[in-house]
This record gives sequence, C-alpha cells and structure tokens, in this order.
Amino acid sequence: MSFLKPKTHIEQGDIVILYLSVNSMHAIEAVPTIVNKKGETIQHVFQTNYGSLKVESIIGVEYGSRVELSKGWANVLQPTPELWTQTLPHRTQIIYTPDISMILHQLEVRPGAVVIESGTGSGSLSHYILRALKPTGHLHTFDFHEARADQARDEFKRHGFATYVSVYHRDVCNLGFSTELDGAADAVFLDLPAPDLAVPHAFKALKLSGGRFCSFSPCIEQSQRCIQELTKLGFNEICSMEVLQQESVIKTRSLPVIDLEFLKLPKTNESSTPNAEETKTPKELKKYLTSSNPQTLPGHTGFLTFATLPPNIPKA
Amino acid sequence: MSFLKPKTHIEQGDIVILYLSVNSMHAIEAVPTIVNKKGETIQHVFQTNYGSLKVESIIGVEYGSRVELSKGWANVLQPTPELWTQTLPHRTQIIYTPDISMILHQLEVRPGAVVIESGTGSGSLSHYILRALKPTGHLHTFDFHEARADQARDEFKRHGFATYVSVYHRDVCNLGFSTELDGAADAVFLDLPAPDLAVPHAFKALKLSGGRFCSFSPCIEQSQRCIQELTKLGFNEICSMEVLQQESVIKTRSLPVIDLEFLKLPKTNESSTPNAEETKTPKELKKYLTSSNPQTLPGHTGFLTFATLPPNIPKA
Amino acid sequence: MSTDVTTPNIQLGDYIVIQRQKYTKLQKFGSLDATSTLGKETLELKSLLDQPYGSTFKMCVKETKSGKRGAQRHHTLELCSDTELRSTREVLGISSSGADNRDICDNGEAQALKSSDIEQLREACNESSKIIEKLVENSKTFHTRTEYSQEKYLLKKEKKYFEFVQIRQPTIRLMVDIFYRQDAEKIMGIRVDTLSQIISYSGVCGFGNYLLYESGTNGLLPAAMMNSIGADTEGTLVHMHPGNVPQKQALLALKLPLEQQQRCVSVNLYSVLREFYQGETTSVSPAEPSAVEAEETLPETPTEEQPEAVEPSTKKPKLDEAPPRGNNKGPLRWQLENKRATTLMHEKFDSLVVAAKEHPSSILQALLPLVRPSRPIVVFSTCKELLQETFMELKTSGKVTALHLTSNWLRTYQILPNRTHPEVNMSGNSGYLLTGFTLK
Amino acid sequence: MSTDVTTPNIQLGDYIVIQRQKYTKLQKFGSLDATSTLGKETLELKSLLDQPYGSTFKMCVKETKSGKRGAQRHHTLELCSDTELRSTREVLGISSSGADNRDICDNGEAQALKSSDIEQLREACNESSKIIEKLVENSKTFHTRTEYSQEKYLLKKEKKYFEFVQIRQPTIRLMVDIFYRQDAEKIMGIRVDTLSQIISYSGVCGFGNYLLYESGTNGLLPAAMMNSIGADTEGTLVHMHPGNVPQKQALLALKLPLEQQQRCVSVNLYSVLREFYQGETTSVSPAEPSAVEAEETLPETPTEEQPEAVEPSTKKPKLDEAPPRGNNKGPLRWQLENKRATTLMHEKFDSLVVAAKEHPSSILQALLPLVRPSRPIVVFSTCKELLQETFMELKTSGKVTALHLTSNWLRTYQILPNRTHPEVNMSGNSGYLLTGFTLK
Repeated sequence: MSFLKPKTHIEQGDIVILYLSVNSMHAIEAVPTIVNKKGETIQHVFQTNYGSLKVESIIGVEYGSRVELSKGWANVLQPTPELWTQTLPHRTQIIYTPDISMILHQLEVRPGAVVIESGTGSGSLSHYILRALKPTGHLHTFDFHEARADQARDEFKRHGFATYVSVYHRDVCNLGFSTELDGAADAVFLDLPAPDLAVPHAFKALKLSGGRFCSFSPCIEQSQRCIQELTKLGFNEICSMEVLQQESVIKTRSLPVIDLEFLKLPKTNESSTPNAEETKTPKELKKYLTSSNPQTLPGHTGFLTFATLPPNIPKA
Repeated sequence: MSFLKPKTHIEQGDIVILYLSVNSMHAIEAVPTIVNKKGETIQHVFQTNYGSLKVESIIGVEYGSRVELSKGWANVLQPTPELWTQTLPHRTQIIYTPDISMILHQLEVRPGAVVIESGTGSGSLSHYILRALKPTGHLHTFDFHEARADQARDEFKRHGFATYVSVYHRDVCNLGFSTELDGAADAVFLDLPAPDLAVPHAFKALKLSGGRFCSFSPCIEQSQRCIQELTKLGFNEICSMEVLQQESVIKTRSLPVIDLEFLKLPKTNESSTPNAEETKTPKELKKYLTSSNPQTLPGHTGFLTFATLPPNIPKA
Repeated sequence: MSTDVTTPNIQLGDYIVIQRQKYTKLQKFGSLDATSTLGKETLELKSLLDQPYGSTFKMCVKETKSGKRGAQRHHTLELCSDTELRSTREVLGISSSGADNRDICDNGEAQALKSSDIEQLREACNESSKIIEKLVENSKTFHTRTEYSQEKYLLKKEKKYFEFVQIRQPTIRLMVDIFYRQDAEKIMGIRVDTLSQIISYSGVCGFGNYLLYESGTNGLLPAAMMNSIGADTEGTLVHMHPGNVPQKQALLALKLPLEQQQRCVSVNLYSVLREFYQGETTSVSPAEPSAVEAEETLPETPTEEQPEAVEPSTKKPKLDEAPPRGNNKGPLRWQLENKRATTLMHEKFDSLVVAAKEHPSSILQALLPLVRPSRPIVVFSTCKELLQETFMELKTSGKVTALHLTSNWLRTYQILPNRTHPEVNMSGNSGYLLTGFTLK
Repeated sequence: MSTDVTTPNIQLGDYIVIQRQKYTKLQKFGSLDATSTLGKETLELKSLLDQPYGSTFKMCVKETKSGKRGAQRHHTLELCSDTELRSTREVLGISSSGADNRDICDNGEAQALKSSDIEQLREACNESSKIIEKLVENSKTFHTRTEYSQEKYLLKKEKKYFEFVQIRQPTIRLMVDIFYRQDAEKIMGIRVDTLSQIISYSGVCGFGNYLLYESGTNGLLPAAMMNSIGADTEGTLVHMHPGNVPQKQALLALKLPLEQQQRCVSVNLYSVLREFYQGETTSVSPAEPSAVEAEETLPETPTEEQPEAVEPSTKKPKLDEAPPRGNNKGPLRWQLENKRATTLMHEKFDSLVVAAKEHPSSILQALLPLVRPSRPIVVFSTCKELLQETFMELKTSGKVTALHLTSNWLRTYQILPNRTHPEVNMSGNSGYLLTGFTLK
C-alpha cells in the first residue's frame, strides 16, 4: 500500500525500494516470510551484491533510513512511479519517465480525470496515471494478454489503487472499449501495434465536451496511419514529437597542462637557471569539474502523437 | 581563382570573404570597377552595416588582414568551401558543412576520385567535392534547371575549377547520367525529389570494381523508396542517418548567490554585529564561464542514406 | 447539435485563450469594453460573454485605420457554426499541380495584383477564402508549382487572412505553450518537457504537502503544481518567492475553486524563513526583502499584497476576502500566510522543487532541512554549471541520493503523406534538472 | 564474371579488414602462418594470398577445442562464389507469421533442442542456414511470432552461426568504425562525424602544408589527413606527437605509395620545438621528452625510432630506407625528420589541427605562430570545459576570428517497410571542436 500517499515508516506488506547505487536498486515486499518453490514458508532473505538483508528487520523502519546488509548497506526508499519504473518486473517493453511525463502533461491528467489506457503492459505508465488522477478520478486500462491483465489487476490492488482502476482483458482494436465507456473519458492513451484500428473507439469513448488523445509508437508508419485516422474523424491540434532525456555525467577530472615555453630557453642553461625545477616537470595536472554525456544515449523510444477531440463533434 | 589553393595575397578577380562578425560576412569579388544597371562602369564600392569599402583598396592586401570600412573595420579572408557555404547566393536550398563532411567521408572522396553529383543546386556541396578530389579527380555535376547549370558552370570557372568539373543540364531521373559515364564513377551523390528514379542510373555509372552511393532527402519516404531500389539492385552496407551540429554559446555570466544564513540571526542584533555589512547585501554576484545552446537549433536537415555497390556486380 | 452541459461558459473576469490558427494568446476578459490585439487586428471581446468555451467566432471588420505599418483593423466577433469552418484548400478545390518546379523563375512578378489591390480586396470581402481565391487566380505561377509548394503558399496566405478565432479555457498545457513562445524568459526558460518532468519527479499529487521556491515564472510553476494537487483533495503547496508580491497570473487563469486556491500558501522566502527561525514577527513588514530584491515593482502601499493591482478592473472573488478583519486592522494577509507556512514547515514537506535564477546551493541548504526523508527533490536551472556544483555538494553531503542531472531533447515532426520529416527548427534549451531523494 | 583489373590483390604485409556480417576487424596479414580471432572462431589466413580484395571466404571447421567458455573452433578459409551468399530468410522461405504475440508465453521451453544438440549440429553441418533451419524447425513458438519477432530471432541466430567472411581493403571510413567500436579511447573518442568535420574545417587537400598535433589516435588522424592530401599531389603534413614513436597503425594500413608516405613528417613535439627555437641540436636525443611523456612504451634502443617494433614480422618497405646511410652512422631518422619539419615550420603552415589529451591552450600558444594568416584552425577535445577556456583566450587575444565551439548529434535509422524508426541506442559523445581562422 506504499504507493497511495507519502508515508513515514515501513509497514508490513509495503513495497520498498532497496537503493544500493544509481545502477542497482530493487523493489522488495516488506514481509517477514515467503513461500519457497517447495511450498515451505521460510524467512524472507533478500540477496544483493552487497550481501543479504533479513527483510523482517526493515519493518517499522523510517523511509529514507540506512539499513545494514551482510556485506554493506543500502537505503530504503518509499516507492514512487519513477523508482517503480526502474525496478518493476518487465512483462513487456515499458515507457519511461521522460515520455510518460509528456503524456500526462499533454493528456492533462489531474485529480478527477477519467483516463483510458491500452495496453496495460507492465503497468509502468498506469502507476503514473493513477498517481495523477487519484483520489477523485478513474483509470480504465485494457490488455489483450489475459495473464498480463490479471497480473496488473493484482499488482494495482496490492499497491493500494484498487478503487481507482478497472483492468480489462480485451482486444480493443476489434472490440472497442465497451459501450459503458462511450463518452466517458477525458483522455485516451494507446500503445498498440496498430493504433489506427483503435482510433475510432477512442473517438467514441471521449466525452462529448471533447478530450485529449495520445498514441505511442516505435515506428513512424504507425504514427502516419494513426494521424490519417485522427484527421478523418475530426481530431485537431495533431502533433507528433520525440522526447529524449540526456543524462549528464558529473565528475572532477584531472587534466594535463603542458608547458612548452621552456623549450625556447637554451638547453645548456637548464641546470643553472632558477627555473630548472620547473623545466623538468613541464606537465602538471589541473582539476576541472566536468560534465559529459554517457557513452550511449537513448536514441529512440517512440513517437508520441497527440490530438484534441474538439467539443460537440457528433458521434453517430 | 582564390579557391584552388592556399594563397597569401588578394589578387584582382579573387573572391574574398569580408568578415564582419559571426553573423555577418560577405563574399565579394576583388575588382576595382563594376557595371551598374544602366550599363555604366563605376567604381566598385561595397556597402556593409559598418559602412562602405572601396574594393580596389583590398587588392594586393594580405589575406587575414584588417581593412578599414567607412564606419568600422572588417577582416579579409581567403574563401574556403565552409565560408562560401555561408555567403553564397542561394539558388536553391543548400546542404551545410556537417552533412557535407559526412557525405565526403562516406563517399571516400579524395584526390583522384571521380564523383557524380545531382543536382548541382547552388554549388555548396560541389565546392567541397572539388576541394577534396583536385588536382587528379573529376566532378560530373547535373542539374535539370538550365539557368542553374549555366550559373554553376560560370562560377566554377571563375573559382579556378574549370579543369576539374563538368556541368550538365540534364534530367537524370529520366535520362540517366549519359552512357559515357557508365562504369566511370567512384561515388554518386543524389539530392533529388525522387532519388529512387535515379538509383538505377547511379548503379550503371559506378565502377565495376564497386563504389559508394549517397542520397540526401528531407523526407523519410524518399529514403524508404530509395533503399528499396538500392536493395533490389544489390547494394549493401545500406545505412541511413541524421547529423545535427550543435553550437555552444560560450559566455561569462554573473550569477546571483543569495545568503539565507543571516535570517537565523535575531534581527535586533543586525546593526550591532560585525557582520552587519554582510547581512545588508545577502545577494552577491559570482562569475561563471558558461556554455549553453542557442535558443533555436537545427532540428532537421535531411536523411543521409549511404550504400556500397560491391565489386563485380553484373550490370546487364 | 446540442451544447454539452459540462462545457463552462465565458465569464467576465476570466482569463481566456484566444486562438487564431496556430497562434494562441492569454487574455484577461476583464470588462465588456475589453479588446485584444492580434498583430494588426484589434478584437472587441464583448460578444464572448456567456458563450461556451471552445466556441469559434468570426472576425468582422468594423473599422480600418491606416497605421504606420499598414492598416490597423478593428473587429467585432460573431459566434459562428462549425459548418462555416472548412479548410481553404477544400473551398478552392485545387487539383492540378506541376511535378516539380523546374520551370519557375523567381522574378518577383508572379502576382498580378498590386498590394493596394489586395488591401482593397481585403476591405471588400472579409472572407480569407475569397481573398486567397483571388490571389490564386491572379498568380501566374501557382498552377505550375508543385503540390508541396502550393500548400506552402496557401498556408502562408491563409495565416495572413484567416478570419476566425476560437476561445478556449486556459489550461497548463495551453499556457506553457503561450508563455514559452511569447517570452521564455518570463517562465525562466522552463520548456514543456521540463515542466512535465518537474511534475513527475516532484511526485506532486492529491496527497501530501509540497514546497516550492521559484524566482519568477508568471505563476506557471505554482499553477502546474496546484493543478496536480487538484480540487477536493488533501494536498497543500507552500510557494516561496523572492518578491513582495507572488507572480500569480497562470494560477489566476486556471480559475480554481476557492478551497483549492486556499491550499496554495504564497510567502516571501526571506520573511518566512526569518519567522520560522525566530518565531512570530508581526512587527516586521515584508518590505525588508524588497531592499534586496529589485525585480518586482513595488506597489504604492508596500505593507499590503495587491495581486490584482495590475488589472484593477477584475471582478473575480478576491483572495483577500479570507482574512476575518478588514485592511490595516488585524494581522495582514502576508502575516497570516507566513503563519500557515511556518506551521507546515515545522511539519516538514513531502517534496521540494527549486526553480531559481540564483545559485540553488544556498537555497537548498536552507530548505532541505524542511523535507522529510525518502522524498524527491527537483532543482531547475538554466545554467548547467550551477547544477554541477550543486550536484557535487549534495553528493558530498550524503543527504540526498539517486542524484541525476538531466536535460531533454524535444523534436516535433511533420507527418504528412510522402512528406514526413522532423521539423526543421527545434528549441535548443530545455534547461537542466537535478533530481534526487532525501535520506534520513 | 571477370574480376575488375583495378581491384588490388591481398599481399603479405598488408593490413586487411575482415568482415563477418556487421562485425569488422583490422588485421595484419604478416605471414602465411597468420591467424585471426573472431570471438570463439580462429581463422587461418593463408588462403587469402593474392585473392582480390572484396572476396568472400567460407569458414570451414578444421578443429574444435573445448575451451573455458564453450567450444573454440579453428577454421580454414575457402574462396566462395557470390551465389553461395543468399539471405538466410530467403533460404528458409518463411512466410506464415502470427499477427501479434499475444499467445506467446515465455517459459524458457520454446526451443526443443538442448544446447548439446546444437553444438553437435554445429559440428555436423557447417552451414549457418542449415543450423538455423533446424533451430526454427524445433522451435515451438517461431511460427506464432510476429514477422518482426521472427526477423529478430533469425538475425540473432544468423549472427551466431554465420560462416562467411569478406576481406576488404582498409580505408579511413572502415577504420574509424572499427577503432571507435572496439575502443573509442584509442582514437581519443573521435567519432566519425567529428573526424569528417576535422577534415572539412582544416581544409586539408592536395595543395598546401598542414600541421597536426595529436596525442594518440593509433595513426587515424595523420592517416585521414594524408588520405585527403592524396597521392601525386603537392600537400605535406607535419605530424607532431608527444611520444618517442609516432602511432602509425592506421597510416600503415592505408598502404600509401612511398612518395605520399614521405610527405608525412612525424616528429616529437618537444624535440622539434627545441630545434626550431634553438637551431640544429644533433647531439640531443629525443629521449629527453620521454622523461616527460610516459604514455609510450620505450623501445630497447631509445635513440632510434622503431615504428615496426610492435610487429617485427612485417615485410612492407621500411620507411627507414629513405635515409642515405645506415643506422647509428649519419644523422638518425628523427634528426632528418626534425630538420624537414623545422624547414616547413619556418615557411609556416596553411592549417593547424590539434587533437590533444592535454589542455590545448599552451599547445596553441606554441603552434599558432607557425600558421599563416587567414588559415583555418581546428582544435578537438573530449572535454568541453577545456575548449571553453581556450575559446575565451583566443577571443581575447584577437589572433583568431570566426570562433565556433560545436559538437554533433548523430543518429542512425532503421528503414524497413512498416518498421522505420531511429535506432534505439545512439553514441553519446562526439567530442567537441573549436574552429576559427587566423588573422594577421
């Protein structure tokens, strides 16, 4: 239940982020025992690169504390959608914070919003949408893969979101979002291989007072077909973009500075001049606080296509 | 003739770059007189934002010198393809140094190379190709617009390139590069609205020992069709890319640093403490050498598609 | 077609977004006499009253004055039906286009109409489609241009002569676009992608108490955070600023319900920190920091906040109505706000956002102790060098973990059949974000 | 099909590029016993001799040893015809693909063949297409995957089992790809776009005298500049380096004609500057700077350059053949080179390129006076902060104009029917270029 609102101490059943380093963190469930493969109930011990953690020991601890591991230490953090996205079990390719932030902004998701999402996938985006629309809005999320829909439903419940979300197993391209949702949504988000097939359903599901639409596609052809369909149905403000986040690597570098002036002095003078010491070490190191890009950057995540359904477009 | 090789002094007839500032430079012809619209021969006076220049006065001056204008001064530089690209009369959209550099690199243009280019356009790329292949190679450049081809031919001649270039007025998509050039080229460059139509002609024109191909297209669909055609004809190492150069704006900025510690001291103490002076000016300026992006960056120039024609592909 | 009941109507006192094609503008509809200027066109806003948001109005020329840079036109607005809105291209029904532009010579004589003819035409027929039709008829080269080139020409002309405006309700999304386009400096260069990430990384939502310091974004940052906190929720924002008066334009434009407005506590940074460290200081006026901070223009009576002073004709409910007693009697508004803020400061916050023109380092030193452990912090600056220093300081202090310094690369695309490519220009500066989580 | 007469043949002593699918490697074909290792595969190169460049060879397993990390295979190479090269996809003729992957459960049991089966299969049939065919046959999920997913699977398998290599002649284009991919640090992180721009901005071509200082790029920078200077031209390069021995691998790999090789004068920075300032100093050995510069390993006889010491079996013409007298008798090679360089330094240069690991500032101070006015300079560094300082220094000095500090953004695209998108990963560091023109 540690996703619903800010809290100070770890309670039993919380998802907790065990933070070891920028590149190493884990989402663990704060329960004292687990059931192993043989069906036996055993003590919950979590293994990390810095040794093991008896999970029972962190229950009751204040979030943000340092906890000891058998060969080091870690910090326990309350999960946020950002941390969850970096630690969640991948059931599909997921969308990350920079794209998600733009999606929420463009879809104008805020408390009270009714949002439709398809597909649910690993629930990375769903967690952000739920944070943004709770406690007065509702998320309707669809996946065509039954196991994934079930897993997501279970996860949302354990994370404290049960009342704010409905999870559907449904092929929305062929079947739409169900007639109950006609004219119900403020925003529709699609992450589908053929988004154009679901655009007419999105059109139906949006409120008569209008709403916002987004499709996320890895390939440009998907965006092209999606936009054709959007245009046909009277959507406007159609806009496609890419967002790429660049991380800066900050470090203090010692860089060599060489002296070449001494070469202008005749060599024979070298040992007799007062500068002799200096001429023997013409290379010194100077410290710089530097910023650089990592060797590899994300070059592409997907194309985001946004559109507005204007108010009072007849849907018959 | 100032493009052929490095030279030290301005001679009559040279193209000279009059450099006023990063955003202001002009290519002028070092001739003492010009013919005006009425057909009269008059003194050649060039007007700039910093006043006028009697062009006769720069003949014989060393390149890199400062020359006086009536309301300021400028530097005279020997033209390079880079400077020319920034000052040339635009007859079409042109390609700039970052893309051109990649094109020359990928086409492996070096002295002795035989290169085919279509279209000639404003000759921006042509000047780079000519610098790279002279004095032992040859450029065959084609444009479907007769006036442009004539202008380019005249320009190349005046710039000293006459022996290294052949300019053709020809619709290469329909007519090809002429049979004389069959199997003659080391590299073919296309900047055409429908590059796919010219790919079979490029195939014919490349040497039997193989060669390199490049197409520059603003739109992705052009690249898609071009690649389909290249694949069909047996080209390999097909690779598409975008190159975007980012300029850094370097400046020393004075940035405010505020002191909030003084607020922890009781206010009544203020005038009696030795720190009184400091607490009255809790905001000081600190100097930083900073680098930032310009407000607007080039977001797109074109897609570059490269390919290799392997050796010994039968052309019949 | 019936108007949807949930669409609100345009009221006096509202901020409205006026849209003419892709151009958008934030405008206060302060009185029935209010006008708005779009380039050379002046619009009388009177007829907007009580019409639903989202409506489109036709600009009808009422008067033409010749100004220094061409004719200045005065328009009334007439509500129009959707069927009046057809694309100019459809109207003109252009079909025949040349295959390429090889035969076009640009000698400046392609248009047979003189500019005086066009000006006359414009007064005679108000419809852009008719004007453009005439221009096309009199163009010698239009029909030999490529389709692409024709489209470009039409778009250019349509932009110039387009006679419809749409009135929309301000949202964060619309406002950040307007502000960034008009003058990015006024919102400290916070680009849309960066704003969206400030909201994500700060975790601001319907639950929790949030702390923001910003040195001037026309109210955009507090508005965006209040928007995410939402109506009828438990969330609260303490909004610290360096001036005498908080910049609130974007916040006012959102027209939030009163209960939500009241959960945004705007206080002067210096004043509230002094009160926090030294207890109640009712005798100290907030004029003190004004000696320090010269960026805000000082109102005539510096002892009282006057957020509406800039546009005194507003009729919306005054925020000042909350204090129980009248002016200059009981505690002043800023004193009450300081008190509310210091109470929240003692309880500590669930997140900290700093968007400073100043070096963020000393601000973080002062505000970090007010944040609970395991809470996100987000620091924005246009100057990477400052964040690099701050990054190193925080890293060394051990008080914040999971530190990241990021910026963004945002590129929009033109997606049209056979003409798909990234837009030729892109914005170069997203600004920089430093993010992390506090530790115990 | 006749072999084109202009295609050169592979000779002993050549550097060759071995290509297996997208993987490329620079290899010295030093002797008939030479082998090359590609992952777990070792290739005997013997059969390449006298075959034309561009030929494709089939890897034929000669021996399999079981190593620590799986089987190590030893192959001979057999020249093969183009018709043997068909895409695996065509061979397998896969057509039926699922519409999406909704029914695939990833339980690790999709492949019926065990890894021991696959290893056996590999020894039995050498052809990747056959191995892959078997793998596909025994895959329970292959035919229910989407076409995209099938393609990905096939590419992955093809990469692993592909049995052909192509032998190509080294060019700057091929080498910068190899070096950057294998270890970008060895060429100071100079990416392909940056290299291409160094060549443009420096203006290096068949006419003129060029000056380069580089602190170690495996010979790539001097090779790229010599490549642009060309054979049978007038251009000359003075190549200054900080070590005892210039790094020349890429230059040797180009196999330039002798006359062209001789127009590259490689000298030690310290040694040549001392000689330039103080006249001939035949008694001073270049060992002096070696005390300063520890990056190069010192050969046994530090008084003579030994560019081939690293690979003593090479048979190409020795660069040292030029000096008229034998070793340790007349002037040493480095002394002759210093002399040629100082002569050119007195004449001054038409361009200056600096690619330094050190702060470029003091290097520019020493070398800028050697450049004529109105000539381009190009300074490369991986550290922007150093170039920022240098930018300000040069701007203040007034000796260089049109200063620009740039970097690049390079992104490759996957362009396939219905699957077009930029590649998911891109290289983050182009390095930085500072460019300008000298003034009188």
